Amino acid sequence: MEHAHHVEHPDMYDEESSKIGMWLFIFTELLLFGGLFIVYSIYRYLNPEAFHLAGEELNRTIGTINTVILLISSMTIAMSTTALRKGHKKVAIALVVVSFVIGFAFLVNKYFEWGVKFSHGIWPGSEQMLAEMSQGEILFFGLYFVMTGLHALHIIIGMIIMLFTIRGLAIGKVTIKRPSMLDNCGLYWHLVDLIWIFLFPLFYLIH
Amino acid sequence: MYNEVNNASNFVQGVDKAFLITIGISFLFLIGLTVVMLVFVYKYNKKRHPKATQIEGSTRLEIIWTVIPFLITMFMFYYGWAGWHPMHKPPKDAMEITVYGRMWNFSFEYDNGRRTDTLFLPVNQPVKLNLVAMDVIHSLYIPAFRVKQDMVPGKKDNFMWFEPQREGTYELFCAEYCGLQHSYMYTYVEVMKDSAFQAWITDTASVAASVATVESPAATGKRIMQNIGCFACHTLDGTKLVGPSFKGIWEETQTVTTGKEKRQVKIDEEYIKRSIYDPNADIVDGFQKGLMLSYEGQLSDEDVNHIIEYLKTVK
Amino acid sequence: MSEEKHQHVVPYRVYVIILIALLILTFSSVGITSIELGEYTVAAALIFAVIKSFLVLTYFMHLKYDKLYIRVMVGFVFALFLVVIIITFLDYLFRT
Amino acid sequence: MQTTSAVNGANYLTYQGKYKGLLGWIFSTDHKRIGLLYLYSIATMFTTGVLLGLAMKFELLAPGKTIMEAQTYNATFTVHGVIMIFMVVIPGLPAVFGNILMPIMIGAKDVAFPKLNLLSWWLYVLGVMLVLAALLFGNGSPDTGWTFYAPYSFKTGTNMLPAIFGAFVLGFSSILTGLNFLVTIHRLRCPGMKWTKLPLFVWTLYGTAWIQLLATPVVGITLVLVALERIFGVGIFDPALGGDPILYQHLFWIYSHPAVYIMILPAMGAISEIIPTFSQKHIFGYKAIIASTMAIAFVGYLVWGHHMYTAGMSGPAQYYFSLLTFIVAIPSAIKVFNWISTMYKGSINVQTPFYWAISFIFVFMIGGLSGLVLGSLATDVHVHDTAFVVAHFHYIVFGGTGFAFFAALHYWFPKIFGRMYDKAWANTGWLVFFIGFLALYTPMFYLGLMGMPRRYYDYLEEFHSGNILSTFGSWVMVTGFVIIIVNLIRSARKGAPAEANPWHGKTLEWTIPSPPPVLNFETEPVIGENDGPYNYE
Ligand code: HEA
Ligand code: HEA
Ligand code: HEC
Ligand code: CUA
Ligand SMILES: [Cu+2]
Repeated sequence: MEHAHHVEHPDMYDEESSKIGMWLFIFTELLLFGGLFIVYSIYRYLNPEAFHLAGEELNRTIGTINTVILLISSMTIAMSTTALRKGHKKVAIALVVVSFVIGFAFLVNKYFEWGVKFSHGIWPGSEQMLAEMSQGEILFFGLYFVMTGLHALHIIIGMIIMLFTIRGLAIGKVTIKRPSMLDNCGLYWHLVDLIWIFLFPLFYLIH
Repeated sequence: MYNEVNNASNFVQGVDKAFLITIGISFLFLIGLTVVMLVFVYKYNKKRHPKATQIEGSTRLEIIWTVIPFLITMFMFYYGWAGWHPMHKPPKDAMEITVYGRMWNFSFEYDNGRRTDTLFLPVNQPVKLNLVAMDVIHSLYIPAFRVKQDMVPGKKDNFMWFEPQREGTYELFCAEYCGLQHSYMYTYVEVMKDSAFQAWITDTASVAASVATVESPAATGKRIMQNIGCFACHTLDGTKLVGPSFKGIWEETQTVTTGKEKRQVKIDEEYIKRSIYDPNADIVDGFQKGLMLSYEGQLSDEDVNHIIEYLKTVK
Repeated sequence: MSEEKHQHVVPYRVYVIILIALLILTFSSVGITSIELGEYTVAAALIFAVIKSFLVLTYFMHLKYDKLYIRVMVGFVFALFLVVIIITFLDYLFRT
Repeated sequence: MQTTSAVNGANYLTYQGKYKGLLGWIFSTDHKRIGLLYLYSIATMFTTGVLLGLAMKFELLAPGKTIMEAQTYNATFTVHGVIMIFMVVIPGLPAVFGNILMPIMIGAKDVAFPKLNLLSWWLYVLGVMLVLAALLFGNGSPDTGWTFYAPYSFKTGTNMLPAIFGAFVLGFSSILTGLNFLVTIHRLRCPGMKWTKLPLFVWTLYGTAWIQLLATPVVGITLVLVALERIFGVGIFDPALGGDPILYQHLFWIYSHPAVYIMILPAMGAISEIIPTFSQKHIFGYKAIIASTMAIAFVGYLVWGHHMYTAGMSGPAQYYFSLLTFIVAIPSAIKVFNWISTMYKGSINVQTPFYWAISFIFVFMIGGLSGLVLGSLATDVHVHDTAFVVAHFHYIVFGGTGFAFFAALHYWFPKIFGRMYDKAWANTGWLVFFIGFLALYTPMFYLGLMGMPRRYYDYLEEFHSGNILSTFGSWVMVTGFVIIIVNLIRSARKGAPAEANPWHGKTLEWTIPSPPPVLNFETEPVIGENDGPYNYE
């Protein structure tokens, strides 16, 4: 397929096109979460007490740890774009790998965090929630699972993109002349970070 | 507009004025612009006007036709607002009636506990309808009065008000789509003289009592079921609607899901009672949970006994 | 197009500095929300989040080095979202 | 065979790539071929939707049961709405004419991301399949109306999930098309093609693409929430668990109001091309039209609440939404004034596309002006959720976007297929169609004012006469439709070869052969200081 299209269409690679393409995609992602932020803020406004109470059930420490490691991974992936431009291909690959590993650690943390909730009988639609919680708390946990779940899904997508980027770097498809894939992988990962920057205070900090 | 009656309620004038203004101006624009367009098409046709004169635009015109429509629309906005504004300020002395909307009927409850499925009102007396939706969103719409308000489940302070100003019978529709029988969810408003209304509302007890003594329990059961709307979901002839048919229901064995497990039950008095007061406890195979709502508080034990008597006779 | 490419190689140092700033902000926001501020907790936490996201956008996401029109677009999208939230609240704030 | 061009000795229709036959189409990344793929798939869905519409009109011919049960009717209008909105008019003009013509109009070889473009079409097909799966399998087709209002949408026992995911995938396809167009317009304009020299159709696509990009994700997440509600019962819109059904409506309309401008903007763009060409005159107020396009795109994002006047919003929200609704009507008015002024002192060549264009203006005015009645608070309370609304949106969605679609089809047909259609039949088809249209939808305004609610399977006797006329109109209209379609299909295969520039247009697509060569231009065009899309002499 690749070959035929080069005949049909000359190489249309353009760094700036790729970049704004990625930004535009990020906009849609922001608004996707934006919808959830609207829901969250409305329900928080309508049920201040319940959100306060429910928020205390979440573990701040795990939240903070996850914030810290996500920030670090954001830095490493940003650095790898610099490394590529300086011509240090191996460093660039290593930095993406580090970011990948940190992303994985984030997921592991999340897994344990959710696991604890499940073992307390808290999951969407669980009988215990319906029996013991006020409506506001049910909403809080509903949103908690949906928003952090969707965020975790984005982490996974980000990690898949990283895998492709590592491959691209390794086989020389992503080079100093064609860095867009790495740049875009970075942009996407920062988006994931950006969203977490808001999720963290909204769920873990505001009591 | 709904032209037979032009003063059926206190809002008709405000709303109709807004209609007249908006539609009137619209017609002027529509006809004016269409005529101008057709004249141009005729006059500047290639045959009559072989060479076009190039004109790229005119800032002055652009400003004119931005500002004028702006003013016109603000004028329309004002009348729309003026006709609508009073709808949200019920007077203190309004008579309060609670309206229950459920799939797929309305019922109206008066101060003294009287319930009906037709809305009876005294003329020239402001009424405030407190709207309660039991399952999904419905919307109470009385075209002749120009009023409509959605009945949203769980919403606090959901109300509408108006003052009927003319005796007569008017249609009342459910305007928000609410499922299978949405188009049959309508009833009537009966506006009557104050004296007639007073007589009607205080007469409750006697009417009920006389019916009860004359009818057999089974017939009473059927009447209750018709009034409260069971047949919106259940048939008597074996066809499946939203709920299972009542045909041959008595002492039949039914597969139901209780909690998570399936079991067989024989339909007896207790089961029917539970089906009415706590319908989601046992879900009949092949039917959806959450559609039938509890009638606790709406049907007394006695009513339910009548219903059971009736169901025994449905063969 | 190829000339514009290799212009801004951001030194590693910048990223490290930004990370440190972000971490400090994170811990401060954790700290400040543990104190009882009542009403202002939400505001405080959100202000920290906004500053942090600003840093991520400008440095990690390179907006500082990008063309003006890209920055305008990003600003526009955030502004639009803010307006949408405000309008939605227009309904809820005045519900009785 | 077809008129050939210099590149590879073949035009885009006959070009042989790596794949042959059908595969050469469904794996092609050529924007023109993708555009045609969209044309064929949209036409198929459109025909399905039309048949459902006819079935509904048949049912409404008389009170009581005519041809179907209530449940079938409810499923019919739901599927009709979902097909028409998500599969026909939202992709409609951008995906078909935008794809085929926009790159040519800006002097580019293709869109910025050709493979992504193909992916969009595949996603469109996938979305269609999912929705169709909801109809064919499971416990019956969805019966919620295209608005999927909570809480009914998670109470109903029908097969909602595939439909919801289908709508989600269709939204994703739409986002990717928008993204592609934005990048293309930003980056691939040929030398000298400044923003102020872009054809207006391209400008409207630009505005539309922004809405697609920024509004669609909101409905995406809303639909996901409904799906999660159905699967897990998370409680977010369920009043029994504290959720607020009105919030669902906010989120739904945050997308779906801007979506109506996704439908109409490219239609307005096509009209803005056709009128100058057939008047052989510079468009009147080029910059004003651009400004109004962007104003519609932007303000249109902020008025969603006018669908909820009776839902129980607070007072200030209602004033605000009504006020802004009136304001968003003004840019549309500006466009109408400019179109009509373009005809002034022109040299008008009345051909089929021009008939469609002026009838577009006429029905668009009726649709738009009835929108004002709906935007006004007092009057909307009376006509909300009645046949009046149904009349409004058929006039403007179908009369607007549909008529513009036909105008565009007849305008660019010779370019796309390299053949000319039979003009006499085309005009006859238009006339029959137009008369049928008026007879079909005008009575609905009256029925709505009389108080007939929408989505009613059955109605009271007093609404009978209006419905008879309307049903009758639907038959006339379908006759017109058949004439038009048969004529076009025949001509695409057997019509006389078309010239490169049959209408004497000035935009770039008329400078290349019909049908266009594979890479559009032999040499990259350059726009001089004095050239312009509407510089007629
Ligand atoms: C292509 C799609 C499209 C477009 C362009 C529009 C355009 C407009 N719409 Fe419409 N609308 C729909 C599609 C569309 N609509 C659909 C699908 C629904 C129903 C959804 C559902 O519930 O299922 C709907 C419903 C709808 C409602 C909700 C009704 C209800 O449910 O109660 C309202 C209320 O304000 C409204 C208003 C408007 C207005 C003011 C415009 C304006 O943009 C119109 C502007 C145009 C003009 C004004 C005409 C041209 C100008 C002149 C002739 C000059 C003179 C003008 C002036 C002096 C101002 N529309
Ligand atoms: C584009 C949008 C579109 C189109 C074209 C149509 C076309 C038709 N519609 Fe409808 N309709 C909707 C969008 C549309 N509709 C929506 C969104 C709803 C609301 C659903 C809901 O309530 O949830 C609705 C609801 C609706 C109802 C109301 C149901 C109710 O409330 O009870 C009815 C009633 O009769 C109806 C009838 C018809 C008929 C008879 C046709 C047609 O069959 C008329 C005949 C048409 C033609 C003969 C051809 C026209 C050709 C073109 C426009 C372009 C062709 C393009 C190509 C070939 C590629 N439609
Ligand atoms: C909105 C629709 C609806 C209405 C109104 C309704 N029901 Fe039902 N009903 C159902 C559904 C759905 C079921 C099956 C699911 C279940 O068991 O809860 C059912 C089940 C039942 C059953 C058990 C039937 C069996 O075969 O096991 C009885 C008895 C019953 N309903 C009685 C009534 C009575 C009496 C009324 C009126 C007072 C009524 N229903 C009103 C929807 C409805
Ligand atoms: Cu109740 Cu429609
Ligand atoms: Cu709208």
